[in-house]
Amino acid sequence: MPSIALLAPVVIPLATAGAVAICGVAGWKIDRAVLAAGTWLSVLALIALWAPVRSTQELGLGQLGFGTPSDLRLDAVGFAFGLMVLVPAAILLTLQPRPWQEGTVAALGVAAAVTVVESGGLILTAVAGGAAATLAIVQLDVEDPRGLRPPWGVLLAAWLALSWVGAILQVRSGTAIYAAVPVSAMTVPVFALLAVAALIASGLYPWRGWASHLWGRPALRSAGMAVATLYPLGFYLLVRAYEMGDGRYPRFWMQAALAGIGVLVAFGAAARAQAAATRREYLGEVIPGLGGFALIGISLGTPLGLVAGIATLVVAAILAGCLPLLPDRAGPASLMVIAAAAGLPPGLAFGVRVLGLEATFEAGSPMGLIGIAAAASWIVSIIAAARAVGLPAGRGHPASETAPRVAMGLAAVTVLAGPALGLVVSVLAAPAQALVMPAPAGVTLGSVTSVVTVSTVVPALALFTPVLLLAVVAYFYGGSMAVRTQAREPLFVLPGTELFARFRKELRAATVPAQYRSLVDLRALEAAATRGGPLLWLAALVALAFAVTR
Amino acid sequence: MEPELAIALPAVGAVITALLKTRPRAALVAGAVLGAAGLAAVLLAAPGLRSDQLGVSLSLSAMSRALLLAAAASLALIIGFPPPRADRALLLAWGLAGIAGMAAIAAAPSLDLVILVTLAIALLHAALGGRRPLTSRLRAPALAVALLGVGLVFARLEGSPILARFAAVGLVAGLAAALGTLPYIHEFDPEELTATSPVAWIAFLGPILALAVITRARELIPTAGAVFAAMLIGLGLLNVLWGGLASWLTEKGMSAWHYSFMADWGLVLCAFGVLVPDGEAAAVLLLYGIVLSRLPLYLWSRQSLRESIQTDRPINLLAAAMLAGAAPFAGFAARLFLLRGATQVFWPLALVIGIGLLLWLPPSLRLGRSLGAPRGRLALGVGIALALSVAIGLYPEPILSLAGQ
Amino acid sequence: MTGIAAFAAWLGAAMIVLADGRRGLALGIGLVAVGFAAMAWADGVWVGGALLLVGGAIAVIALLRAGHQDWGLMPSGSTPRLLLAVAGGILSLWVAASVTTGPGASLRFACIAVLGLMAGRLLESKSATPALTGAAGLAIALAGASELGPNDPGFAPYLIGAVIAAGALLLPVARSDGA
Amino acid sequence: MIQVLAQLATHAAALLLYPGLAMIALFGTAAESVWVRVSEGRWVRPDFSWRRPSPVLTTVALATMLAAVQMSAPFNVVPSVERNLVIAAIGIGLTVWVELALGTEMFAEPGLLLVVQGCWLLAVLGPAVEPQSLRPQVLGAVMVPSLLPLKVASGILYLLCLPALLKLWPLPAPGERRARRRLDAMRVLCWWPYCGLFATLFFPPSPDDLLGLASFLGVSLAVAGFCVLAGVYLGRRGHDVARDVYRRAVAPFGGLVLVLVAVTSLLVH
Repeated sequence: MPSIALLAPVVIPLATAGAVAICGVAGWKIDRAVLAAGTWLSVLALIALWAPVRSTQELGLGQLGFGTPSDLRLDAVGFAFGLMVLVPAAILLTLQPRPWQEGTVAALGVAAAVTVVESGGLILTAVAGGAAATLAIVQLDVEDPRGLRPPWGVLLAAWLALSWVGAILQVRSGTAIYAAVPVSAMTVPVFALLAVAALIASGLYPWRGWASHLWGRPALRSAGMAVATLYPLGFYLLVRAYEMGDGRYPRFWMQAALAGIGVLVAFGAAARAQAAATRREYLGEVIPGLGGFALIGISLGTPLGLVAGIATLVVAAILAGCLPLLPDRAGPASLMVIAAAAGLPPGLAFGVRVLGLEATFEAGSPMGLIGIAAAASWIVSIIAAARAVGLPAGRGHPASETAPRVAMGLAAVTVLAGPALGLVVSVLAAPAQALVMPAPAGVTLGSVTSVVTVSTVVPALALFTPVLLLAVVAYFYGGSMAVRTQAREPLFVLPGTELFARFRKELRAATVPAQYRSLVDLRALEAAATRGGPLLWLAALVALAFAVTR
Repeated sequence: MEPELAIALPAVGAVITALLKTRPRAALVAGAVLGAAGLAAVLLAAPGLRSDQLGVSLSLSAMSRALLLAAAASLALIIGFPPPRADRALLLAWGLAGIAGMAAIAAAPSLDLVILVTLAIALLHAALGGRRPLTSRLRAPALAVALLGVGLVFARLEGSPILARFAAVGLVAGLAAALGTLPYIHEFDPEELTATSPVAWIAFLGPILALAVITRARELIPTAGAVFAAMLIGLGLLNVLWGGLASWLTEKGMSAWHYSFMADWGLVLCAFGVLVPDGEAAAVLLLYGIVLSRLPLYLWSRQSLRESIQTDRPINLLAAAMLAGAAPFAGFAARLFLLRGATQVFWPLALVIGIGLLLWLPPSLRLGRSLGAPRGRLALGVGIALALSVAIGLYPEPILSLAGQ
Repeated sequence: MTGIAAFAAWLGAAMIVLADGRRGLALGIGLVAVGFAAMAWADGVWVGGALLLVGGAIAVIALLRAGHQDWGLMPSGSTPRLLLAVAGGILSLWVAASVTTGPGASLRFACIAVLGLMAGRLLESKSATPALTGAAGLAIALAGASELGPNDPGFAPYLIGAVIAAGALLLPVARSDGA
Repeated sequence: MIQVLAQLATHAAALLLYPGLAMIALFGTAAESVWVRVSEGRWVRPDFSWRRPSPVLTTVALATMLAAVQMSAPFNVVPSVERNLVIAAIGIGLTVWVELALGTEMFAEPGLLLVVQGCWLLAVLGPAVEPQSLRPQVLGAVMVPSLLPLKVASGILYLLCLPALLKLWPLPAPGERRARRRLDAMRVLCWWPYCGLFATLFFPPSPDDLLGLASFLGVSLAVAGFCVLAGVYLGRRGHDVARDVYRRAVAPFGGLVLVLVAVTSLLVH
């Protein structure tokens, strides 16, 4: 296939956006069909580009003007992350009706996010990521200007920081192309800046980040799209960092620190989930919880950890397409989604978490300690899931934007795919890992039926299939469960939570004491600056003259 | 011959358009034709090639050419998609006069002539009338001329090295006074016509004047180059901070726009202060942003500001993103170059600038909303401005090569 | 000779600073023009000097032909202006004679003094005529300053300076109705 | 393909028969009967009448089966390399909380129970940090002097946690309304995984012969016996004492084990 075809996954959503805008302006009510067709076509294009060759393809875009030649690149990492972005986005754009303006912005956002994962260098990634973030904010504000949304400044800061990383790399090594950056240029400060950008871009904080805040909005159209298109991007940067660092981060302690943050993110999400007042609130913590586990895996610096991290993101992507479609009411759909999200055996979420935990122990101490903490977090998330089954549904988002059957189907796929863990790993995760972190010669991560780790083999197909069949039979013929929907007390409250909340409240309510207000009275300053006239001008001149004589 | 024509044709166009104001259609056609001819002269002018047809050797640098084209494009955008209740013929006459003045500044062979032309423009601009008295309209630009003149004189004096530093002070302060940035903010009357208000200096004439002064000043005072750059960066950061905060928190919407121009200029001054090619590239893109994006949006938002209309449509938010310098708009590419330039010079400066950039967002949202709900031609105009900015943001190479970067 | 011309230029600038009446301003701008023209001639720039003289003369005529004719020299409360004129002169003399070296001290003195005093005049003017006269003075001083450069500036600065000086006082200063 | 089918059959047999469901039921019924006899002072005949299992019970059964096949019990047909401690730990761990779906009133002191489970998790996974292996029999076989203190401390912690995790402690659950205790189906499913995992992790793996089987069962039964005795002891001392024991003794001991894990990994490196 000609290399120009690499533009297809980006150009198709762009064209879709244009078509949707035309439909909207012309008043034709086919914009949803156009959106669906466009995004699914983009998914097909991505698969059609990758599947036949399954090796890196590049398209040079020449000098765009950013200092070095820019190019698009489709490799295993781009393919995996491209699917993570495109598939949930396509599901949501297909099933959720939205005004044409929102649809247009959403399609543009998808195009920007795909450009992020297809770009061959940091600079283009930063530009496209900034665009994706901006378009997500626009989409959220158009849907509901008063709804909760990620702070624009924070998101922009992430991509600005990344562009600074690109700039530093260009200055130091003459290039910011992932495959060409010399290892020596990936110093501790540069990597630290990149890591901070990645964490902020995906909102990976121990406290409540934007990915869970968004679930508090009255409608979940734009929230779902924002999570689907933005959340994987931070992880993408961390994976690419391995490519730039020749398979490792500059220092081991940085891996440990990132893994530690991952545990805090996972535990924070689990702790908030077990204290959730409604099921909607619980579901809001599902993606951050999985994000924490993915961060742990990716940070470990071992092939298994990286594979586990990417596979965890695949699960998160499926759920990102599923959760916004789930109606806020009890029933089999929500039960299935909760089961899939909690990582009950033998679901895919269970398998990827097992791999992630195993990777922490095999990465060597002190990572094992992180593994113990991660296991504890998992248990807490299971508690949260069990508790959430009987929680009140919470604020119902419009029924028109829900699709219970599809949500249940996607959750069922997540559970039924447990035995296919090996397949997911060998098709999506392992090739990406092999690209950025070559495993030692002769070491393989197994086949489509099982995953080989350093100390064990996880026989996904052989072990999980019987369990799955038994589960299907047992649940089908089993008795019913009488769940009383009721408000439930949290099992525990994190120490310091109230103190932190009070501190934030006081900080927000803080005002300058009356006697000092005159010092920061902007109106007075404005008046002085604009009407100061000759005296101020003369003073400024004298000050400048004085300054240059120092 | 091209530089002479680049000055003369828009000037004649301005005069004819003004004379034909009783017949607006004819005035527009005449102005458009002569303006286009002047534009063609600018396009055809070979960068740096001197022309001595009138006994004065005139030449246009690549960067001046690029900025003149941007100014012409901005004028075309405004005339093509005029703000509500605007007199297009009058706008065109003033715009062409401005372009003629800018071409004269750009083509002038020495800083002496640049300053004298600036004084002439200041007098003519003050004579246009407006709501403010002539003395207040003339005060800041005339001070700028005097300061630039004193700076120039000091730059040519022989003696103590401190003289070069004082020359740098005069030139930087004069430039700030001409633009109307902090600490030399021009008196601003929100109700005044844009062409007669300080916005004409900060958004239309300013870019070419700044370019002329800065490029010549570097040649004039090579020994005080570091001091000159440091002052530009210092004043730049001051304006970034002030412009961001003031345009966010000020009560009047029009003033918010005025301050937002200052914030943009703060970045431009920083970019010129960073003495590396990336800094100049950033400056070009930022100046394009001022002339091609911020100025038209300001003009289009004036009516809704008068009617205090605030809307949250996608077009408002996209305009806000463009004004904030978010990707994929030109501002982001400019910030990228600026960060790279600052990293080459002194990396903490990049950190300070990066943090300063985040100050843009709240005021930009405010300004974007103040655009109201543009309809018809106006909406098309805003769309074109957005598209231009996206095109430059994603593919700045043509602009940069046009500017000789 | 150049010393006297420079002194005349400063005296003219001081007159512009100290006077509010048209006659006083006319005398001031006339002296400035004569001073710089004389210095230009002393440097052999005959055309340039003549242009400055013509520009100054037109400015003087424009001032004397229209408006209420009076001297208006040193009206009440003009002590600061007097101080400015004197201090400006002394400071310029110090810079031109002591701080700087090389030939053309008179021109240096005249340029710095007139530019400084005209800037002061423009900053504190309350009415149009003195401000425009100050601008005319600026134009003449800037044109004269071009001679300080290492290269021959040609006639262009003098021509433009003269045109500005002549045109400034011919500008309509009526206030528009705004919009 | 045939190899895959053979693997499926092997694992299915292990899950359903030995050391899976059948063994779980056998061992669990015996242990639970003894516990009811000792705590109630009378034998209670198990009720074998068929009832459709509730989803909660099904979930627990599946989890315990999955955990059971990870143990290094003699004659376990699952290849030793395919056994995984994480699967066992999480499988057993979730059995404690499945009932939460029905309501919080099923739990006495859920917060304290979570702390105890955290300690248990530490006891299970702590010894795996240094060997960097999650093969249960490998951990059981570790006899390196530098790792023994941690192994012993973890074993003790494991045992101390069991009465609480098996809910043998006397803390009354708000929703518990039964006057007389009968066999608890959920607990029946948990005895074998808990006891067998202890035998797997803290004793050297037994060979695949009758003697080995006897020794593995012996250790497991001994653990069950300890749990029964501890439950009875705590029941006699009352719930305040039980609460104090877990708050003031077990939790701090867990902290000590955590320190041991960290120190051991530091010292060995």
